[in-house]
Amino acid sequence: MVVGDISTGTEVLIIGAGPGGYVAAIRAAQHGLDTTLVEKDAYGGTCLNHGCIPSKAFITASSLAHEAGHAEEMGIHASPAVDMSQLRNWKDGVVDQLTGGVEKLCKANGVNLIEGTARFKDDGAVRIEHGGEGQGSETVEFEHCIVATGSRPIQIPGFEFADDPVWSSRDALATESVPDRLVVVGAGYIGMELSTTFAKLGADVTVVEMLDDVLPGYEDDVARVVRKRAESLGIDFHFGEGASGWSPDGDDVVVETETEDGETSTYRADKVLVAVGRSPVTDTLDIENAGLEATENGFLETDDRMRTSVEHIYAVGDVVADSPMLAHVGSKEGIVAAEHVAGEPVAYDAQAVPAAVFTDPEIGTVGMTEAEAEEAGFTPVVGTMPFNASGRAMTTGHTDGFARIVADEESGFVLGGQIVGPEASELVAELAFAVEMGATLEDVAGTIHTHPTLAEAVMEAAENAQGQAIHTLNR
Amino acid sequence: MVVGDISTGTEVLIIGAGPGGYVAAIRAAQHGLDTTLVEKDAYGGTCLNHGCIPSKAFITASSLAHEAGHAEEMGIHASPAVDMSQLRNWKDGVVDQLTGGVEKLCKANGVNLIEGTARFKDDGAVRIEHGGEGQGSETVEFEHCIVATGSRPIQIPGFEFADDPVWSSRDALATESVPDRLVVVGAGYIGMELSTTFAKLGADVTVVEMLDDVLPGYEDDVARVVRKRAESLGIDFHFGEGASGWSPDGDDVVVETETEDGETSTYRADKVLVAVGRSPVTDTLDIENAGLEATENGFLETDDRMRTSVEHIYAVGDVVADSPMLAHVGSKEGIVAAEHVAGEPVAYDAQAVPAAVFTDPEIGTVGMTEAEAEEAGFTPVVGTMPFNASGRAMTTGHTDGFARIVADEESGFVLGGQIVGPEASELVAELAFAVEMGATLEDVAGTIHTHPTLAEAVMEAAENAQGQAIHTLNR
Amino acid sequence: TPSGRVFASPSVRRLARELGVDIASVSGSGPSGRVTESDVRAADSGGDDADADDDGPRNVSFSGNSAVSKSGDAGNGKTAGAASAEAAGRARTLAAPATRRLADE
Ligand SMILES: Cc1cc2nc3c(=O)[nH]c(=O)nc-3n(C[C@H](O)[C@H](O)[C@H](O)COP(=O)(O)OP(=O)(O)OC[C@H]3O[C@@H](n4cnc5c(N)ncnc54)[C@H](O)[C@@H]3O)c2cc1C
Ligand SMILES: Cc1cc2nc3c(=O)[nH]c(=O)nc-3n(C[C@H](O)[C@H](O)[C@H](O)COP(=O)(O)OP(=O)(O)OC[C@H]3O[C@@H](n4cnc5c(N)ncnc54)[C@H](O)[C@@H]3O)c2cc1C
Repeated sequence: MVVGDISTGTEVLIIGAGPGGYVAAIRAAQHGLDTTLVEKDAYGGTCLNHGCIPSKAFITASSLAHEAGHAEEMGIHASPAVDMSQLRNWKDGVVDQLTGGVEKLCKANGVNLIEGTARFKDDGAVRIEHGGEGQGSETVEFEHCIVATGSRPIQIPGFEFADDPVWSSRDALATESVPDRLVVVGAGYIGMELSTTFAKLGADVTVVEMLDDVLPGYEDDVARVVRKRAESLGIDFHFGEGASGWSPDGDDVVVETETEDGETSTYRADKVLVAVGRSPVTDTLDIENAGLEATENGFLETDDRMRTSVEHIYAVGDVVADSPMLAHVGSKEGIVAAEHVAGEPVAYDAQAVPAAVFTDPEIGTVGMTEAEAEEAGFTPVVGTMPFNASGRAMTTGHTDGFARIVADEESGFVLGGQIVGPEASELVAELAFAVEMGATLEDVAGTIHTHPTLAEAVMEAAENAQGQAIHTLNR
Repeated sequence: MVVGDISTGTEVLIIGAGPGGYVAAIRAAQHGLDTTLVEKDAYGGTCLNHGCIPSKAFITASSLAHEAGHAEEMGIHASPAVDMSQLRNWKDGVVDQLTGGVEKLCKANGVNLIEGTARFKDDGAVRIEHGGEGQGSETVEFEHCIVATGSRPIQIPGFEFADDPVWSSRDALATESVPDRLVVVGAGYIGMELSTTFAKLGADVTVVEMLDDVLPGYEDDVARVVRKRAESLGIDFHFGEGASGWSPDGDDVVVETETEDGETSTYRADKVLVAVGRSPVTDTLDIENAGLEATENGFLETDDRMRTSVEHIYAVGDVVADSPMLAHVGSKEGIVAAEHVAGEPVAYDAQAVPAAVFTDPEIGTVGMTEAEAEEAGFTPVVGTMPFNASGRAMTTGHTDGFARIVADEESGFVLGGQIVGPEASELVAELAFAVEMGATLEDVAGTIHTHPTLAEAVMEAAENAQGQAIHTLNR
Repeated sequence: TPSGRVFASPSVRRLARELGVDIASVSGSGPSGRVTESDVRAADSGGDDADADDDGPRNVSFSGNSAVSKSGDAGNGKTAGAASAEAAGRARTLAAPATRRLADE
């Protein structure tokens, strides 16, 4: 036995303190369960330290500087300069405050915190190695365990994040200077958010994407609004090309790409950011010791109580199979798992899983698209309100995009919606609530919306679906 | 008979093309009614021409310039200069596009438009004088009439808007230059929105208010957030003082105020803006010819179908007694009136009337406060989420304020909410929908909210009311 | 409805789990058949309990058709503070716009 190895027990052990794990821990403790949370790195996980939060901080600052520098039409003359190292300090301050807050909240709710890396010994205990040499380890026995170990960025052959000019999203969010030229591999939401940010900060950005448009998975007309704006920010897109490798040339990086037909191109830059997706962290946990088996891609399958095939071991967050890799999904799953352990009548039965992309403009979507509604057997009726007909949008100077609502024609039930435009990430909240409530078009259209707000567009979209919009022509 | 006086008939005549009248006209026409809309001045009424829209355009630009100039913490260095005459041009362009849009939408829906001033001849006809000398007049007979003549700013004794240095909100929104020193009489929402705007544009602003805080009618803790921020923008408040008169002194205006006890003070400025409220326009319509009578303050009383005491004559918008003077309320009333004429089963039965104040930060409220809920016989339970605990708020640099939800303890039904903070005007939409739907705390708390968004604060407030917030301590 | 989707609010769905009512088999009295709290309570007192927490794991798909309801079963029940039916009868109309319009018609 290693020196310092002690053995303790806990009702619920949670592995990983990201938005899946720490939320599960707090809720479990709120239900009076003896709860232990183990984290090897930093409270808040990817989301607070290297994901949602730092990226949004960069986006705010770069957008403010860019907007102020491009508002001559409104009579504003400014030539903002951005001090990247100060921006990074500010961002780090925000992150520190939030991660410190998570730690405090866990303690205040009575969660036992352990710093270290957990591995399963069997289906009733983990061995936790404390960080650093000679820090020892301990064994914790559990009645229930919640696996919330999250995900890491995928590396593609030829691009090692260990190499200095090759950036993961985490490296990009830790930079102290804006590269003059940046090649971004991958036009998914992380690639697009960061491309937009660096373009606004003054970088020459080139995006290489294997598929044929930005934001695969989003409808064409939604993606188009974001691509057009990105192009007007000077971002150069190359679709249908996969990155095959890179080589240094003096201080430059030369990125090589290849089309399906084998045609190659090269792009010269200072840094290359690889953002092609994330894979779950289940390979460093010795899950087989607990009788667990991951899917081919490393995910854990669960039922709608977030239980894995081993009943008293739950999984939440990015490690869960067939569940969107989003912070708020992880948190919801964490709540379900914790409350189920506590004996509450819960299930992950969300009808509405909203998602946002913080590009310019933003995207907010929830529930079904028109095509998905049709596929599910509904006869969809759709209503749209373009933001260029919105008084509020006009007064903000941001009129690109639209709000769309998808409903079932016969019953009027709201099935989903897609918003691309200013504050889309916030506006989708009402639509998500409508879908979750089983609300109808009439419920949305019949609710008074404050004037002048962007949220009126949601109401107008519902009226448009009913054939009685005021501020757009009905079809 | 005046030359050119012709007599025509219409099923519905609507007087006034503000957000009450033009919405009523479009909806009436959509229901196949022969609809005529008469407007003496400009399509869109106060709201589009001298109210909601131009004020929000000024607010956007002044906030952008101010924010960019005060973001050193984020690493942004800028010293924005605002060209006020270009800002005015931009604002005028927005207004023109919207008012032009209203005209087009009316025509596209088949509304007959008449330019002129209407007065009742009797309860079945109006006489319309066309603008300008010798333009003639006409008589229009109606089966139903909807009065939507709106409101005008209240003048106080000693302050004539006709005098150059005395501004109404309309004059303030038409200015081509920022006064060095501005005295604002009245700290209601219009006074506060404009004070904030001019302070951000560089004016030295002094606010004189008879009552003892800003935003009378709002709860203390809500108003306090806005006052504190206004003070930090350099706005100087004098409460408990009424403006009693002004006198010129060279190019200066010297404004005199008086307390209840008769103490007087004087404030020197370049302009004085009087924003002490608005009164309904019913005194220029010859309403008595139609058998109508206004209340003491000039309002028209209606039932919940918006019918006045003369059954086939409706009133909507700012002229309606006991109804908030807000654009979206007018529009809803317009829809109710129009649909009722068309024989639809409608009523003005809104449970949720949201209202926003576009100060810094914004306010968005809906439904009952805690005190109002108690008064109405509920046992209120309240949940709060301060924005300084919101990850999204932190990444925007705006963490003042909070989101609060008020519910009935026993049933959990959401009764109202108060939000003061970034984007409060948009965030209140979800709360309004919750109140209108008869949703419970559990419905709000149980709906997944996108991370990281400000809208999560609404969910957290609901969780806090249930005693299980994640990101704040529960009381 | 198509895909067996149930239209009911989160609190109503939770109540169904708590009472062990199979919400998919409840016919809704709300607008367009939305299942309400009283529908679930009626189904519960009607005795058609579908007390069906098969404790075994079940694989569910969250993607694409994420809006499709997963079968509502009972959980290992414990009473939670549920919305009270009486309160709905207060002076305020705690009913959605579509419900009220239905009533007016
Ligand atoms: C650049 C970027 C931007 C993003 N933006 C958004 C966004 O705007 N909105 C959104 O919803 N999502 C966003 N995401 C995704 C979001 O970050 C993830 O979905 C979320 O963090 C997943 O939460 P989780 O709790 O499952 O895992 P994680 O946040 O990854 O946390 C897992 C934690 O487990 C710890 N851990 C792992 N193994 C062990 C072990 N063996 N022992 C102890 N601890 C261990 C890790 O150190 C980590 O702290 C973004 C991601 C990135 C990279
Ligand atoms: C500075 C300011 C900011 C505001 N901001 C907001 C805000 O952010 N949100 C909000 O909800 N509200 C706001 N308001 C209030 C809002 O403007 C009014 O509530 C709204 O305009 C009322 O609409 P209405 O249709 O009743 O009347 P109005 O908009 O006043 O329109 C009445 C119309 O009738 C016409 N008319 C009058 N008499 C006759 C006649 N005899 N014949 C023919 N035509 C006639 C007038 O010319 C006018 O066009 C603001 C107001 C001001 C002044």
